[in-house]
Amino acid sequence: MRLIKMVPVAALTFAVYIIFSGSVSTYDLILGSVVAVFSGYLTAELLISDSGKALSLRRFAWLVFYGIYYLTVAEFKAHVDVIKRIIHPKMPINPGIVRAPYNVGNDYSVVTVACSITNTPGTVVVHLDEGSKNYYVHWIDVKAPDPKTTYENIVKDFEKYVKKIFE
Amino acid sequence: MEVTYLLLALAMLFALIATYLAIVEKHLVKAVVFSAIQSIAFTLALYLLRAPDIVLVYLPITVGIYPAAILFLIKKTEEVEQP
Amino acid sequence: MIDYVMVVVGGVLLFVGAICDLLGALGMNRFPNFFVRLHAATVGTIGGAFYPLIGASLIAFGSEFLGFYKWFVGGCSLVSAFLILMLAPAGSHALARAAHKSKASEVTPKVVDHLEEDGGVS
Amino acid sequence: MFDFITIGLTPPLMIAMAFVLPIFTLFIRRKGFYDVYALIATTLALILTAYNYYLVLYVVKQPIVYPFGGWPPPIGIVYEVDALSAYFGLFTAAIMLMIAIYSIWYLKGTSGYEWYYTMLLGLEAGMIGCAYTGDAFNLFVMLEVLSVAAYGLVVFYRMSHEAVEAGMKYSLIGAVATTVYFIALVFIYGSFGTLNMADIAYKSRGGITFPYSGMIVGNIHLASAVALALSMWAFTFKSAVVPNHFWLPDAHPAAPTPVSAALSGLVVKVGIYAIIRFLYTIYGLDSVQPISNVVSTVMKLLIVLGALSALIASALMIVQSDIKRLIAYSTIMHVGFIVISLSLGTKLGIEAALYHTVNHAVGKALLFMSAGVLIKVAGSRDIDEMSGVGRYLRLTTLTLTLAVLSLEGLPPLAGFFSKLLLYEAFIDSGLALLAMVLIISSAFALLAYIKLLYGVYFKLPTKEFTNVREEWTYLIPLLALAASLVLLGISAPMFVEKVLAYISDELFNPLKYVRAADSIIKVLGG
Amino acid sequence: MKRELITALSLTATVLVVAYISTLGGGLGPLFSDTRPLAKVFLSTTLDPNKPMFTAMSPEGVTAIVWDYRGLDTLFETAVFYLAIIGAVAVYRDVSEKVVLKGGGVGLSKIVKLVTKLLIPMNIAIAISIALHGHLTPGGGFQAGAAMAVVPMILIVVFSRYFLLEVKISKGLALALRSIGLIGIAFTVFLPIIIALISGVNSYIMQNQVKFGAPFSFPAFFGDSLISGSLILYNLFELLAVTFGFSILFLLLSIEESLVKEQMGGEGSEH
Amino acid sequence: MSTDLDLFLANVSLISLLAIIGISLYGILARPNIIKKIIALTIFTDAANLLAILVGFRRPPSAPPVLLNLQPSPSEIAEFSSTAVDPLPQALVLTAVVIGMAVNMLIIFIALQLYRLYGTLDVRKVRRLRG
Amino acid sequence: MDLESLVTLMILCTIPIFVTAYILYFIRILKGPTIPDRVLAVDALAFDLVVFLIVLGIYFKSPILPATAVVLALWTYAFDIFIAKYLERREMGE
Repeated sequence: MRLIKMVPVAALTFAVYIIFSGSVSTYDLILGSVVAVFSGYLTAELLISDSGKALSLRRFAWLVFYGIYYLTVAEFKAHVDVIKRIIHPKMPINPGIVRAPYNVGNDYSVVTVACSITNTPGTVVVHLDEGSKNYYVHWIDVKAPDPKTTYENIVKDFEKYVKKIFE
Repeated sequence: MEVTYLLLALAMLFALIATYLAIVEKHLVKAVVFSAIQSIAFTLALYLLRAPDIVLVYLPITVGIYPAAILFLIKKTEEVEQP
Repeated sequence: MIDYVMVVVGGVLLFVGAICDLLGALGMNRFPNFFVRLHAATVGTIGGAFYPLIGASLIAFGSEFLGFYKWFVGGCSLVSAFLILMLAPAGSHALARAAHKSKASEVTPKVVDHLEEDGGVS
Repeated sequence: MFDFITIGLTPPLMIAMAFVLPIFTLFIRRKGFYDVYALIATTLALILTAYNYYLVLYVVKQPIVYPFGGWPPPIGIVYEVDALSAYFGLFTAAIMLMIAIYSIWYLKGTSGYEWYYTMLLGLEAGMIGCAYTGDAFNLFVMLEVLSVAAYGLVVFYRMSHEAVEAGMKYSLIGAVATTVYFIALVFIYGSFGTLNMADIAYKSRGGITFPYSGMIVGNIHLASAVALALSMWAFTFKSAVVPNHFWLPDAHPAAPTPVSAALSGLVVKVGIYAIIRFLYTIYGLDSVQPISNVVSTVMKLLIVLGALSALIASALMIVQSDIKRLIAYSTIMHVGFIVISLSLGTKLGIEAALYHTVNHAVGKALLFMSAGVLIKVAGSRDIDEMSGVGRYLRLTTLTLTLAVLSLEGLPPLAGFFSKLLLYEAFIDSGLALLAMVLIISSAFALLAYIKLLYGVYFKLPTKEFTNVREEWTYLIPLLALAASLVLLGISAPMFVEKVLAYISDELFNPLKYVRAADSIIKVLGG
Repeated sequence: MKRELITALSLTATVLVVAYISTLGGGLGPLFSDTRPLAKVFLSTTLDPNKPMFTAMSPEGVTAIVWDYRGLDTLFETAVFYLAIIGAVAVYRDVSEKVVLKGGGVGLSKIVKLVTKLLIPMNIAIAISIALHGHLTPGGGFQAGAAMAVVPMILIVVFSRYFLLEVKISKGLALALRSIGLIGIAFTVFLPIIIALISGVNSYIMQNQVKFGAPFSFPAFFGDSLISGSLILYNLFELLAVTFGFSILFLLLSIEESLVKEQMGGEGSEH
Repeated sequence: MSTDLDLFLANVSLISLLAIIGISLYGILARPNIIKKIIALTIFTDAANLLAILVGFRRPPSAPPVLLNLQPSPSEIAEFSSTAVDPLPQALVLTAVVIGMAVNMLIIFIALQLYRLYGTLDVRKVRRLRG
Repeated sequence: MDLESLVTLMILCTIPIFVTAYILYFIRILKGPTIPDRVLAVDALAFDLVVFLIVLGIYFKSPILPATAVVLALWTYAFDIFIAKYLERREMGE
């Protein structure tokens, strides 16, 4: 079981090792795989709970797709919005901390959605309440504080993809 | 004009101001933050002086380990320097 | 040819990133309180660090004059780009939560503060 | 150079033995094991240093250079052991062995002995390394090794208020002092372009080029002045000469007694050693013109500081009621004598300083260790509360008295001869005032010592003392040290003539030191 | 705050003025156009396959100096760090870290926890890469150890020290692993003379490559990759030692004050 | 002109470095709080280290002391040694940084113990408490 | 224009922008007013410095200098976390 769990962690380690070294000589390949196995053995139990999901290629494809979408479209829109506010002489901000409900289940998806929200300028997750399934988001432009608006504006976009990746 | 010297002078001036504030600041956590700024400025200076090895060893120690240790210490002791 | 394309694209990304950086710094100075400044800081870290790092790695991959070590430079910038993408949100979230919990910063001006209403960070 | 491996082996072997020790703490809890381990290590160090001493003074008869990694001097680090280094290394190792034996008894019932021994080994490695090294930067590293071990040992009694406070003061200012020495090294490297002592010595005496390090690159006169000033400040801190003495009366008494003995007897002597190295070997009165002026100015200043520390410390000795504090002040006084004498710039002065160094080391270690026994029995360090405890411990009191008499200078003992030598050196240099300083501060010290002896032995006991059986574990080092005091006294004329004259000859002929380094370059440089 | 800022700015202005004056007066700035001869020796011998008797076989000048030319400094530098740790351990002697306080182990929020978990394997890869390329690119044992020390420190802060106890990293284990690293360094230091004793050839303490009159050498190549003899061994052992050195320090620092006071309280002061 | 400006900038950095050394020494000796003293001490050692690096620097275009080619020809080695900065101060500083760190960590532990015993980190109060 | 001078020119153009941004961040650090503000500014400054270090490495044509950037990113995060933990009003090790 641990062996299967090791694979994604070891792959991550190996990739980081090789990219960081910037070489593919035999020396690096051998030592890189040794390091990967070593760190995979140490940290697999910590990182991965379901060994079956971790090896699914479809999820990785969705991850790549989501990454591209997120890094181009979502980020671009958010940046333009916040930059407008910064350079606007009157600085039209309308900030507040709002509840934003979420519907994803496991740890990875919750955290990925939260990080995605924080990484887009304009919204920052201040707190995460797992009991009531709410993010508390500091939003630079509160359109309306009711759960429906916040969900539509902040969470929905990311949740759609994250569900496909992690659940 | 050489970019190295310009940036070096700038980094050292940043470090000077940060050092001064770190020494005179009464609130110790703020002093720690200022000393971290000084360390980052020194890091840039060391980088510009072409000493990557030193950067690699200096940065963890002064940005990470000193502030952490001093924060542990402040947490266990007192936060504000008495006048 | 491919080198030129990579370098030019990288240069554009780098330039955009630098501008984002400047605007983020400007926003840091203009915005009224800590929680709003968080957004300017996000512009500074994601727009101002992640994208230019990708740009820098493209420049490095295209720059033949760096020799064998161009892969090393590109790899470094890629790794740091993904580290920043991963670490920056966690860091600012932790700071925001701690600031709200310790009441170090006021949340004014504000429209609404649901977190305060629900009893704050436990 | 496989013949001279013992030169290079001594400090690294000590530190390696310290490295291994924590492994045992995982599965051995018995104190006996660690006692034996420390004994083996210190005995090994004594054997090695004694062999080195024999090698340098009697076999090769010139400084021996051991290149680490096979790199010739200015490139790599070398241990360059001349007679002075061998002398310092030998008595350090000998006294450390005594201290280790004494510690066995002293640490009974104390927790943390394994860490204590580790730091003690580190301390010894640091001191021997300081004496042996031929590289100015390596001296900095070794100073830090011994300083860190000393800080750790001073705060060994973690629940004692004064120990922790003294450790704080000592470590804070000690760190500044070593950093100041580092800045001095930056100046030296910036101008001389080298860190090897022989190389600097050669260039400061007008030598033009040394292999590998080439020509002088900077303004060596200005840099030497700055470097000398800074490094002298650092070393006077380490050896507690007056403006920088404030930490010693706190730190030395607060440490565990064997450590007090090591600190007072040996660690301050490392500062003395470094001053001698810098003022005689690296620079010197025979340097090129502006530097030699600086050196003679520094020497004059040191004479004044030494006189001040002798007078101030002896005056303060009288008012102390804490026995260990009294002894610590006496250390400052004796360091004052030594510093005056070594700054005279004469052969006789050097001989007197070296002789007094070893006498004081032995005497002070003996004094501290005997006092430690009495303190442990009396349960207090206050002389008033210790009254009469000496009556129960005759042998210990005997060694205590012997140490006091030697430090005060009674004829058959070693202290007499070294004071005589000091007196002669002072008169010889035409500074009769200094002789007055010697006499006055000795008189003050006598008062203090009489107070000590009176309180400990002649005064009637005010309370019952229990647990007063004398034990051989501490009597062995005490008696050995006392015997060596007598021995040193008896053999004084021969010792001065044979050994000390040789050392001072070598010190006044620094080109011998340079040539030894140069010859190893010829062997290794190809 | 305002007054301090004004003082700081005037300080800066003073520095600028003094610098301007000193520039007019001939200048004391560090504009060296050439390095010292000794530096040239280091730079030209650090990797020179044509002179096998006089080279460190490492393209990294600083690592070569640190572990080969001036290896003794570094050995004792490690000793300083070691003794500092022993001093800290001695202050904390007999203070058990295994006592769990009620209400402990909360840590920071879930987001930070998960990101930190993900950071661990990446960080291990980066740190070991710095160590294993210490002889080729900037870096080395200490640098890698300092980068690796992020892991235990951040785990203590983010998860709490009980988490480290859960994954079986205690003070004793860290001390043992650190000692193994140090013994490895010491072993590499003495290996040349041990081999020399056995085989009868001449060699020096801390020797790396062949020297005049000392034919012992660590292998400089592994296959066709440069491993620079003993440097890679030193770097690896130093990585182990430094990582766990920092772990010990922060494991000790993170013990709750109430626990420490309770366990130290019974001890009286001694003479 | 360009060298004059360079010289000015280099002087600015050198003099600010000296000012930092002065300020941090003031901090060590004059501030009453031990934590402040420790912070000042770290800055002091850092400044000393940077001074050493500055001594080993050379006018640009200069390179770090790392040879980029693993099979260098003699001409490459000659070029390398005529462009790279001085590696020796860097190695010394590497040692000094670690040593300073070790000492500072020990001092932090001692300060913690001091607080446990005295209940304060103000040196004036510590002195008064001891009497 | 050959590639090398193109790259140099592009980087030279961005350097003033970066430097201005640093000065602005530094002003925020000086102004404060609270600890989180300063730390946030330090954070942003350090993450931007990561870029700047790599870019300068390319500009100086020393391709091994950028190895330092990753470590800066790592430790800046660690610094954030320490301050955040400090502000959480619990002991650091809990």
